[in-house]
Parts: sequence; structure tokens; C-alpha cells
Amino acid sequence: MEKEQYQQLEQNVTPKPPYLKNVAKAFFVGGFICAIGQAVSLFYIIFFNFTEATAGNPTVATVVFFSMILTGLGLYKRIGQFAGAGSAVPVTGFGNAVVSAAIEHRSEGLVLGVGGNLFKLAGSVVLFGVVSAFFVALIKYILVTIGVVSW
Amino acid sequence: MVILFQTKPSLLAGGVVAGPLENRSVFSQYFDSVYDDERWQMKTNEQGHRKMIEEACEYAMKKMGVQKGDIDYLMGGDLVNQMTPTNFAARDLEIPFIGLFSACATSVSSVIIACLLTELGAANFSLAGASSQHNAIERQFRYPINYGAQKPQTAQWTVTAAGYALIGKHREEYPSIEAATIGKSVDYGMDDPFHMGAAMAPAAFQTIQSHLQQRNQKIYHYDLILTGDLGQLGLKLLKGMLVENGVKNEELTLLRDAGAEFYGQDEAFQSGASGAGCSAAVFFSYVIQQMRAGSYKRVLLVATGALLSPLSYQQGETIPCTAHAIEITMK
Amino acid sequence: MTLPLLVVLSLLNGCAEKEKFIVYGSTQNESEVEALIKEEDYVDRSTVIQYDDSMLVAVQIKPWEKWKKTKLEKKLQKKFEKKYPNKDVFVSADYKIFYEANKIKKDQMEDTKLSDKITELKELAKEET
Amino acid sequence: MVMTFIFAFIVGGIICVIGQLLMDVGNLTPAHTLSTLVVVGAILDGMGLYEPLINFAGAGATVPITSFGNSLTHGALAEAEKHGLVGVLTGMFEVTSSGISAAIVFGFIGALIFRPKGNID
Repeated sequence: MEKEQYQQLEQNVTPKPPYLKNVAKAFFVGGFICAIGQAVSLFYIIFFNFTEATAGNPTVATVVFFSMILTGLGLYKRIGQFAGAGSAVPVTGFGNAVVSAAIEHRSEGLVLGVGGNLFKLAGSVVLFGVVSAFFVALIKYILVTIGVVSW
Repeated sequence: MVILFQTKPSLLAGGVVAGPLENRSVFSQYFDSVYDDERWQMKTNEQGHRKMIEEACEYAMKKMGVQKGDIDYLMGGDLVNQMTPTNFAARDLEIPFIGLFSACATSVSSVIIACLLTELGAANFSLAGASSQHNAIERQFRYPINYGAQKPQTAQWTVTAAGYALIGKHREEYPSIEAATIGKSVDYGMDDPFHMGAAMAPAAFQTIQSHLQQRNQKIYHYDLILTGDLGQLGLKLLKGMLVENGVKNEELTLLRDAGAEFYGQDEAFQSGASGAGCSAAVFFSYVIQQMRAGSYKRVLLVATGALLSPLSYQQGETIPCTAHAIEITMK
Repeated sequence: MTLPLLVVLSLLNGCAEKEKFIVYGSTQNESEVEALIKEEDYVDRSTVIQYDDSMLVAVQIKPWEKWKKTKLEKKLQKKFEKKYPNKDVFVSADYKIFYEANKIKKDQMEDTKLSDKITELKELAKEET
Repeated sequence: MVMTFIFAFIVGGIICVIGQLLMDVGNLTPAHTLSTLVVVGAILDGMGLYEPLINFAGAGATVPITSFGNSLTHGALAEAEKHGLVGVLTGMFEVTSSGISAAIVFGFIGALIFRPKGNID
């Protein structure tokens, strides 16, 4: 059997991902996580001195903490299998990537294992976040200087 | 070229040790021991992996009442970087040893080498097998265990199991190896590490075809052709390729796959089981026991292996695969 | 998971006053201030705290208009500054400020503390992330 | 107030749906998907569109990973506005994202108290 012929067969046999089901699951789980985030942020606004503008930071830190607990108990991967992007896209997914790598590499010690592998999965997000922030700021600065836009 | 063993070395015993999740395997009743701690009460996954290999070897030896001093060679491998679990187990077993890497096809490639050594007269007894430990393999090839990535339906679950066979000179009352085919490394351009079955099926197809052709056999000459870990989709693909080549539908029932059957119909495991320990565990427990009980007279075991590394697929390479086959008969 | 959420929601609704437009503190210009805010149809609810020369205007913007929050806040600030050039006006659409303003009214906070509280809230609202 | 929760749910859900489509239809790995979303967040903030989204949807916009790009860019832009070209550079050292620091701290703590387990349910 030729390669092309096999690839054709493979295409026919391999099931397509259930797009609609996956999208629905991602929507509801992702939305639910954000609604919990909203509740946490309200908690900080009402009981502490945070405004809507400043409550974002403690909110994110808190949901990352929840994510650590769920990751450590092995529950986050089950949520992940069910929800896909619904649990990967919220910052809890970022937390899960960092915490799971940290737990995984504990056996190689705190410095070489945890320290060296903490951003094994999440590093690309930090990289592209910081680099794109730099370029966006640079481009906007140039555009402001030549008078195309204002701050 | 097919290898014909004139002296027909025998599979005298098999030792299979598996992890806690493998309790759910449809084959678990045939295993010698199912441990309820995935790390065998060791500190790391890799140490547990090593311990599992040692125990599997000990079970195989105990069944024939031989000591490790009686074993001439140990042939085996696993999937961890540089195969440290097997290398370290060999250190503790103190048996002359060659580590073999054919990925998940090691369970059969090791048996072939052991048979050649037996045929040559260099070995009275040798141990051959392979193993995999879920946590140790997943963290290396894919993601940390607790990372919540969504696995597609094509994914397979790496089993925690070690299977080792004790191979010795021919004895009538034991299943014996008549012939073997060492497979080529086959690449049909598949590049999805979450769809190994599709990558491995062509390798299994080529090895089976070449073995049957050179032995002048048809599928129906066998009671069972058992592939290693193609999974449900890989098995479907293999059957599809055979049908294209003129194999009749009724013959296809003789084809089974250890990985596809390993965890039954549990959807949590997606397309089924994989890993070097998958084929080794099934071949050296279920198959040997069934043959000794007389259920099968002639069996072709085809272990398949995907020869990728995390590095190679990140660099965008496709996945070459191999398949090795042994023909086992029972009087 | 949904039960505690519902409890929180009902609590929050309980906190909110029935009246939509409230002026607290000195009664000076009360109806005028109220009319001024009512003119702006994007304002859902508001609580104005008056003390001496300072005026804290805490508003809640209608959900569908909320994305323009920053602009609307500035617009309202300008409007009030123009109307009351002699007063120290501070407009905020932040929920925290609105919540605290309602609390001032509910607790009937004394005038002596009021001044400090208003300054505190102003600083809080100016904080950035 | 109830509306804020509903908007947070819907907007957060939609951002996740975009991520799911990138993975399923675009065939991207989770790492590629998340990196893409972060860059999109940064660009949206550069165009001044992310803040209105936060005003509208609250946690629906701050909890998804796109807010990383937003908060990092926000810091950089603020510095650039204050200090000009030098600010673009120094902005990089000033920018913070609580998610990153929180993940580092909790990652370390998690490593101390948990062990990986290969269970399936």
C-alpha cells in the first residue's frame, strides 16, 4: 500500500473530534470558572479595600490557588479531559501547567527539578506575553510619535 | 528475511507484574502480581519501574525453580531515557545483560535475541522482556501527570507493567518459537504523537505480510495473530490494509490487538493501551498460559513500536515505527 | 457549587437599596443633583454623599453600557464640575465606591468621620492595578 | 449585579470556545493555543479594546489567559506614556502579572505537599 493511499485510509478511519460537544463543554466550564472568578472578585471588593480595577490581582492569585489544590489532588486533569480549552484558557490552566510541572519534578530536587522545570509548559505563555507587550508598547510609541494615534 | 529456529527454543515461563490501574485490565487474572502502589513503595517513579522489572524476572525464574545464577543472559528494555530502569534492574540481578530499544516492540525483539543465543548454544536460560511505567513514560514523552490537557480519542494509555519470559532449550510441553521476523523501520508520514496506532499499523502490516510470505503461510494457518499495542484505531487500520491486500473478512477475526483489548471497553482509556509493558504483559501471561492450556496451537506475536522521542516530534519529524514478530507453536 | 453562588447573589441583592437615586449628607441641592443624574440614561443607580464642599458621586452604569465605563465616568465628572464649580466633586462608577457610599448611608455615618471617609474612598478609586 | 455574573460567564465562555476551536480545528497544541491568546490579549490592549471588555465582563475578561497579555501591555504602555522610548524598555521591568507570581509561589508549595498520581478517576 502506498503512503498516499494509507493516509487516505487513516483519514477515513480516524474519528474527527466532536467539535460541537467540545465547544459546548469548553463554553460552560470556562464560563463557570470565570463566574467563580467574578464571585471571588466581589468578595475582595466587599470585604477588603479593593476596587473593581484593583480586585483583578487578588482574584487571579486566588483562583490559581484553587487550581493548585485541584492539581495536587489529581482533579484538574480530569476537568481538563472533560473541558479542554474550558479549563486550559482561564489562568487556572496556567496555574495547572506550572503546578503540575513543579509536582512532577520534585523527585529531581527543589533546585534542579522544581526550579529548572517550573515553566516547562507555561514558559511559552510568559515569553509571548512579555515579548508581545514590549512590541505593542514600542509600536504604539512610534505611532504616537508620528501622530497617528494618541495615548 | 525470516529467521528459522532449528532447535525451537521454548518459552518456559513468564513473569508479569503490573500496577494498580491494571487491575481493570481484562488480562489482570493472568498476571502474577498486581501491585497497589504505582511506585512499588519507592521514592520515585523510575525506582518503582526498576523494582517492577526485578519482580517480573523473579516470578519468571521462580516458576521454573531457577536462580539468577543459572541465567546466562538478560535481554530487555523500557522507554525511559537511556533505559535506566532496565539497566539498574540488571545491576541488581547481576546477569550478563544487553539493553535493547525497539520502543514497544522490545518485548519481541528481546525474545528473538534470546532465542538466537539459545540456538547458538550460548545460553541455557535467558530472560527476555520489556516494561513501562505510566508516570515515568508520560512525564517524559508528553506532559506532567497532573497536567490537564485534553487527550483526543486517538490517544492511548501507557500501561504500568513489566513482562519477562524465561527462554530455554526446546521442551515438548512448552510453547516453542519456530520462526521470527525482524521488522524494518517503516514511516508512512504520520506525525501525531497522540495517534500512535496510525503510525504503527503500517509497520505491523509489513512485518506480518513478509512473515507470511516467506513462511508460505496464510492468516488461517494461525489460531491467533496478536499485535502489541496498536489500539482500537490502529487495529482497524491494520485490518483495513490487509483487506486492501485481498485478505478475506472472516480471516480478520484471527487478528487481535493486546492494546485494544487491554482495558476492555472503558472510554476513559480512549483508543486503548500502549507502552512496552502492554505487549510484554499480555504475551508473557495470557498467551503463554492459553497455549499451555491448549487453546492455541500456532500463534504469531507481533510487537509494534513507535520510534519517536519528545525531541524528534518537537522538531517536526514524522514517526518511524517498527514491528517484530515471533511464531510460537505448541504440540 | 451553584448553591453558595446563589446565596452570594441573593445577599448582594439584599444589600442594594430599593431607591435607585440617593442623596445623603447635606440636603443642599438634593433634587437638583438627582435630576442631574437622571438626565443621564446610562446610569442605573446612584448614591451621592455630600459633606461641606465635597461631593462624592457614586454611580452604577447599566450593564450594556458598562464597557464605556471609563468614558462615562469622565463625562459625568465634567458635567458635575461645570455645574458646581465651587465644590470638590468626585465621580466614580466603581462598584466598591458605590457599595461604600451605600454603607455610609445605611450606617448613618456621623459628619465628623464623613470627611475622612470620602478622602479615603477617593484615594482608593485612584489606585491602579 | 446579577448581569455582571452572566456577562462574566458568557464572555469567559466565548474566549474558551475560541481556544477550543484553535485546538480542535486549528490543530494547535495547548501551548500554542495559550501563547496565541496571550498575544491577542496584548494586541487588543494596544488598541485600547481590552479595558472596555474588562469593564463589561469583569472576571470574564480578567480570568482568561488573554488578560496576561493585557496586564503586561498595560504596564508597558503606562511607562511608555510617562517616560517615552526609555519607558518602553523600563516598562518591561515594571510590568507585573499576579498570575505569574501566584503560579510560582503555589507551584513551589504544591511541589512540597503533593505527589504525582497516575490515576484516571
